[in-house]
Amino acid sequence: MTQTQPARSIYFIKAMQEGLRAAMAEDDTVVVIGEDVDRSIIGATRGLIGEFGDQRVRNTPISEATFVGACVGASAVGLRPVVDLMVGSFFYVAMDQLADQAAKLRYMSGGQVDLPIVYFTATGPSGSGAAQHSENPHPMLMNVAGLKIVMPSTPYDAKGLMLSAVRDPNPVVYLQDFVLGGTKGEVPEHAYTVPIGVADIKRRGTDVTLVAIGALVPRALKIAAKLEKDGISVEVIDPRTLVPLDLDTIVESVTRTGRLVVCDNARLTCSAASEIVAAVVESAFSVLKAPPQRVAWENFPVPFSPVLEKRVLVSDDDIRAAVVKTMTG
Amino acid sequence: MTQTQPARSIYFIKAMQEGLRAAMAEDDTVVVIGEDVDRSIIGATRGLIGEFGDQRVRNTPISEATFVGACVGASAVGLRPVVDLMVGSFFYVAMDQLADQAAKLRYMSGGQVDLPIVYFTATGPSGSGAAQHSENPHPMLMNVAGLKIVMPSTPYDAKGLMLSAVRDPNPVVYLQDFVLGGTKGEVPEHAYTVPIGVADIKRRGTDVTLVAIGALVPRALKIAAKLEKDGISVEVIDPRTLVPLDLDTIVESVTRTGRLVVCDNARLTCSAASEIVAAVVESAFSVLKAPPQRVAWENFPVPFSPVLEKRVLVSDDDIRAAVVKTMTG
Amino acid sequence: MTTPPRADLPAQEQADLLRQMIRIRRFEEKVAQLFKRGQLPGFVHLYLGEEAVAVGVCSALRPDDRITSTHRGHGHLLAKGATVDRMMAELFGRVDGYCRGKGGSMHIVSFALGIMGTNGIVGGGIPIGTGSAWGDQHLGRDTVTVVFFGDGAANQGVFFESMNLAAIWKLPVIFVCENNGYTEWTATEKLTAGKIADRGQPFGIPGVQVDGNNVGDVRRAVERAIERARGGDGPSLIEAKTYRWHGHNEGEEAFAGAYRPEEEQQHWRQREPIAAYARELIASGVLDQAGWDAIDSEETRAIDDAVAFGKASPFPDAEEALLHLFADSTVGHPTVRRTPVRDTPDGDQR
Amino acid sequence: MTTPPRADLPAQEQADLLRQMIRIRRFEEKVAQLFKRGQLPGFVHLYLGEEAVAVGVCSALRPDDRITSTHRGHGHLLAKGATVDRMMAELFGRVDGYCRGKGGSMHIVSFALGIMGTNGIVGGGIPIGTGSAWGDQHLGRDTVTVVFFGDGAANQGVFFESMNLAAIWKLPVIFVCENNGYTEWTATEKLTAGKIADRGQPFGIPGVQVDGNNVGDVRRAVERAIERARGGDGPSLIEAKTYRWHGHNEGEEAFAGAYRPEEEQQHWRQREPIAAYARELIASGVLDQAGWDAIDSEETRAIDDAVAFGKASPFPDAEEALLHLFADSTVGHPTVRRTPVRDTPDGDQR
Ligand SMILES: Cc1ncc(C[n+]2csc(CCOP(=O)(O)OP(=O)(O)O)c2C)c(N)n1
Ligand SMILES: Cc1ncc(C[n+]2csc(CCOP(=O)(O)OP(=O)(O)O)c2C)c(N)n1
Ligand SMILES: [Mg+2]
Ligand SMILES: [Mg+2]
Repeated sequence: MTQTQPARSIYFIKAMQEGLRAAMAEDDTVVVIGEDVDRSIIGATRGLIGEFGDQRVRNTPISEATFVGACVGASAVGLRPVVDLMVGSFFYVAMDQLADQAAKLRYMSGGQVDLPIVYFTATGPSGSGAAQHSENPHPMLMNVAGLKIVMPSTPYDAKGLMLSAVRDPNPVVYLQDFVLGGTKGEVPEHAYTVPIGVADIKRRGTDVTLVAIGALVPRALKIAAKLEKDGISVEVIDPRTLVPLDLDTIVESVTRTGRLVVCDNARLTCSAASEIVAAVVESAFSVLKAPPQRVAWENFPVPFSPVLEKRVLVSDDDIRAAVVKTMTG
Repeated sequence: MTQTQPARSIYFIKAMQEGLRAAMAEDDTVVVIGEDVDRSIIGATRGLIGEFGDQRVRNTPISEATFVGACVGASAVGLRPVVDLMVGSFFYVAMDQLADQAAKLRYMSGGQVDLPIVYFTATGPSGSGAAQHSENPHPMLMNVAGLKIVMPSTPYDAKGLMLSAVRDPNPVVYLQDFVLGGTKGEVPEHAYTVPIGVADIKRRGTDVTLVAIGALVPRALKIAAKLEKDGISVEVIDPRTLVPLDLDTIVESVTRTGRLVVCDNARLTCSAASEIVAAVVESAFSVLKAPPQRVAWENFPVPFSPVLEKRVLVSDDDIRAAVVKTMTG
Repeated sequence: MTTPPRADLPAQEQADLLRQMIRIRRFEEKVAQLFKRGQLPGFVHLYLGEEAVAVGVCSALRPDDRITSTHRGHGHLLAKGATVDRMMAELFGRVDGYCRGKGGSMHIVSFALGIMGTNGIVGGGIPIGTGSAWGDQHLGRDTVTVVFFGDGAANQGVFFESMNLAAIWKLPVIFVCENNGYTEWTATEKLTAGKIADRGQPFGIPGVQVDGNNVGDVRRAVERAIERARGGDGPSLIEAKTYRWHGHNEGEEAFAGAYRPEEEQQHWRQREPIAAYARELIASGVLDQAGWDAIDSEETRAIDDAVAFGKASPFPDAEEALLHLFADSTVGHPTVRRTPVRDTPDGDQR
Repeated sequence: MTTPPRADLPAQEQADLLRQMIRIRRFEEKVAQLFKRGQLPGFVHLYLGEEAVAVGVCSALRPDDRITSTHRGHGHLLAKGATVDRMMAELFGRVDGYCRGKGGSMHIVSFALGIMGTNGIVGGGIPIGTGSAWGDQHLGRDTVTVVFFGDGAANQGVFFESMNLAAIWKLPVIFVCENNGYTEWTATEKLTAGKIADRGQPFGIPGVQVDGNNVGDVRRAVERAIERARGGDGPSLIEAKTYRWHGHNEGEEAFAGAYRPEEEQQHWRQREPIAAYARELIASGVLDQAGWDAIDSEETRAIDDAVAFGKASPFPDAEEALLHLFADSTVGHPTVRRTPVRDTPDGDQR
């Protein structure tokens, strides 16, 4: 990936905000709404109210269904709303307005209208957030046609995908895996975009294709580095966008490696891991040297106690074991 | 499956109702609520109010989130509510109460309480129902841990699974694929159960395992019969229950046939078809003679116009082609 | 009728209210007929008997004002300027329909006409209309949005959430509840506590109950609400009492049984909105019998032409099913048969 | 304080109200301390300053009455009979916690104590409590359910839907809104139109606003509501005005900044609920200073013991993560590592 200088190391959350600020600066119709977006517990919108005022950065009541739906009408008449849902699980409260209204109106109308909306949120496990604050909703949302879904894993992608998401003429769900917020990485100062729908090969390898999503990408890279020492060359792919999914990049990699492991930071059943494995098997079965492996959460809610939470979520050992299994089994 | 006499041929909807009536007769804590359940547009609850009165068959306001959630409290104190959601898409309006409350409360409490609730609905395409009345929500709901999900394909299973669902101590989502409502089949008069979590091999075959869900089961059987003439022996499996999924029966079959096609009456991405293919590949890769095939809807909302609807949904040709592909490709 | 016709309006406009109500009446009668004959795909929910609400409301709006509608939306759309031919083509699922056949009865929209949504989800349009009002306000326009919804939708949480948001942001939105006495097959009062018109009070939103079968009364109430909204004073709530003549959905006879007392139906038939208004126009000299007849036969003929137009319009090409999901081409967006997904200019009517 | 203490109650009971408020106060102070020291996993939202609401409400309930609680629930649960040791064990994620460590601060429940749910979803408990009231009514019990929720939750649609359902079914439910002036970091009036106590009016639900820092006033209002509910007259709405002393969540200083005026905070500190009530008890001779001190030191000691108990309690076995999802054994339920999922009797506390 080519970076234009000057770049400096900043936090993921700061990078999201830089992408958002750039979008707000270039287009007055971009507005940010959500609960307490002025102070912003997670931080992506913190301080923007000072620059852009309380009409473009607006706190909402706790009425998710209504403000998620309001963005459909607002975008249809010319606004570009960016909504902070705060936590991934809160999408459930607004599911009809998201899945039946925002996602479907353009299609149902026969293409009459563009609905440029960004629904972003911090999401996923954060350490004993318990069952109602730890889920990643992307498996559910991937089944809803009409929503683009991005889930960056680096500050660089976080900034570039935010600007792309706000410029996109469609509803885009932008998922910030909770634990990534405080990670740092090289980010150019200037505004730039990372294209929606294009996966990124984060590490080249020859033996196994390891697809990792969100917070699992940096962990996959560490594991790949370790495995290198054991003589296993792992290629790590970050889809970055889950809808539309860049299947070609993944299939091309599997064609070279013949082995596939997909790690999803979500519950196993009907996860992105299931989808990617099924799709690859359909189109690249003949090149597979070993059964593709899924690594995802146990099919349980995320429990509170650290020992229990650890048991349900994906561990580095799970990932490593799955990679090794494709080499040996 | 052994049937006890006397059996007679009745409609699927009537069979559902017989299962429900049996449950209400054996246990007065069973109550039915929903919008217009007294008259019941689809028919599963029609007439029950005459037998059981307006306290046990109760019409609700159009407040899905609230009455779906109210069943959590009601079941925790001793009722066994059976809720008619009417149309599958309406689950979205109540998604938080379903996925965050009903599905999680028992687990979060450390097993303190049983929540015997049945959420049933007619669902899926019915012929130009358009985007907001044609979806099958099971792919989304399968990702939610804590909900059992059944989707019968025959009147016999419809009755037996309804009684099992009402007797089950957990929240059970019971999906009646719209177009099956008017199909007929042999059903014993007496009350009986069909176990939750057990798939049914609807037709024995040796060449290809064809897993079909809901309304696609009778179609798969017709196609299998035709293919027999072309010399392809197709085994048709109806999971009947999607959570917990009886993977063993499917894997055992694939071990015999070496070929797998999964047809889902839902959008492709993150569908039950994706899940089943991925799970089978993980545990039976070595026996596969051909790439497993998924047959599901295009990744689009369901359009209104018949010609467009047909293009998005699964056709018999799609299913046949997929089976043939596993034999030749 | 209790109130005089709108003598304050130009005669032409007074007559036009009649024409629009007749247009809706004849359109819906035709749809009922087509449905019985099995010529229409999907569900239809007819507006027969409620014409005065849509016409009273939409006739007070400017072309750039907006509405969101419901599953029972034909009347709203026609009153907001939709043409009978493209409406009919959509009901037939043809390419000349407003949504090129993708939407059908419950999803007809025309953003060019300010029709922001018709909805298959009860209450689904309430946040959307609240949002278009927010957008217009933010962008400095003085347009207003009318949100149509039924008595049944008044029990959906989004109604209250949207009233609260509209109240604190002083949004130019008018909540118009069509109380036709029934939520599907259940009497409204069995499901709905208190008076719907009062539901805005806790939010400081003025609410009135009007005779929904009196086009003049409806129009007057809406004019007051529009003035308030354009003046920056925020939302209003109007409950229009009316009655639907046909079933909840066409074909309900198959299961619904007799759920509405004969007398009740008679009572409302007598309070029929169109003839009464026409007689008033004649009484006040705006129109004579011949003029009334002329309007009726013109509109009736227009409906027949619309049916011909609709039937003559081709079905969309099957591959159009894979258009219009996203505004741009969706690189790598997987479809089962890997059909390339792209957008056609003609798909975009904007 | 304006109103006299509850001289009508037995002295023991009057003193017990004080004891319970002190218990909550000391418990929450300890939790704040533990959180600062990094000894508690997850989020905590403290009830400091709002003690009189929980105690005024729950002291009027019978053991078989029920409540649903919120993310700020510790006070409600203690007032409904939860013991400090099992509460503390749950906050530590230990096996002796009410939920065996599965729930944590936002999900502590004890069905045996009538605690039907604590919720991480704002407003999530409102339909659940409405439902337990429906269940009890249907099963012929005269128990009531109190639904606790905050001013922010008063803008969630389920609040209105549940009021409507409770009104038409005359459910024995009491909606208690704790208005502490803030929804996270935003002042309530910026987000909330009108007076929350009025929001039941359109449904015919009586609503009253009470001083939430006066345990006697709260208790009186709840007693009236309970009488109404047990008498079969249906729901009531109570808005208790109060104030939280700590941040929305512990640790908010990291980002929230100064969002509450100093004077405002001072004002409410002066209207502190516990000392004022204690002084009244002393004035009315129910208690003397020594008695007050005794209660305080007893409760303080109990909290220290609870911390010791919680820390001594073992973490659950990791495999317990795969228990308690379903009440029965889940044949074929796939888990990633194919670990058999079954339920243990000891898992079932019922
Ligand atoms: C969320 C949701 N729940 C239920 C339905 C099924 N349904 C369609 S119309 C209707 C009744 C609506 O009643 P009302 O709002 O009074 O409108 P009316 O039909 O009387 O015009 C119902 C329950 C739906 N479409 N959406
Ligand atoms: C559906 C949902 N939206 C947002 C949140 C995040 N959140 C947690 S507490 C809270 C504020 C609640 O305010 P209020 O109801 O007044 O209760 P308080 O915290 O003041 O006691 C918010 C927005 C949530 N937990 N659930
Ligand atoms: Mg109605
Ligand atoms: Mg508050």
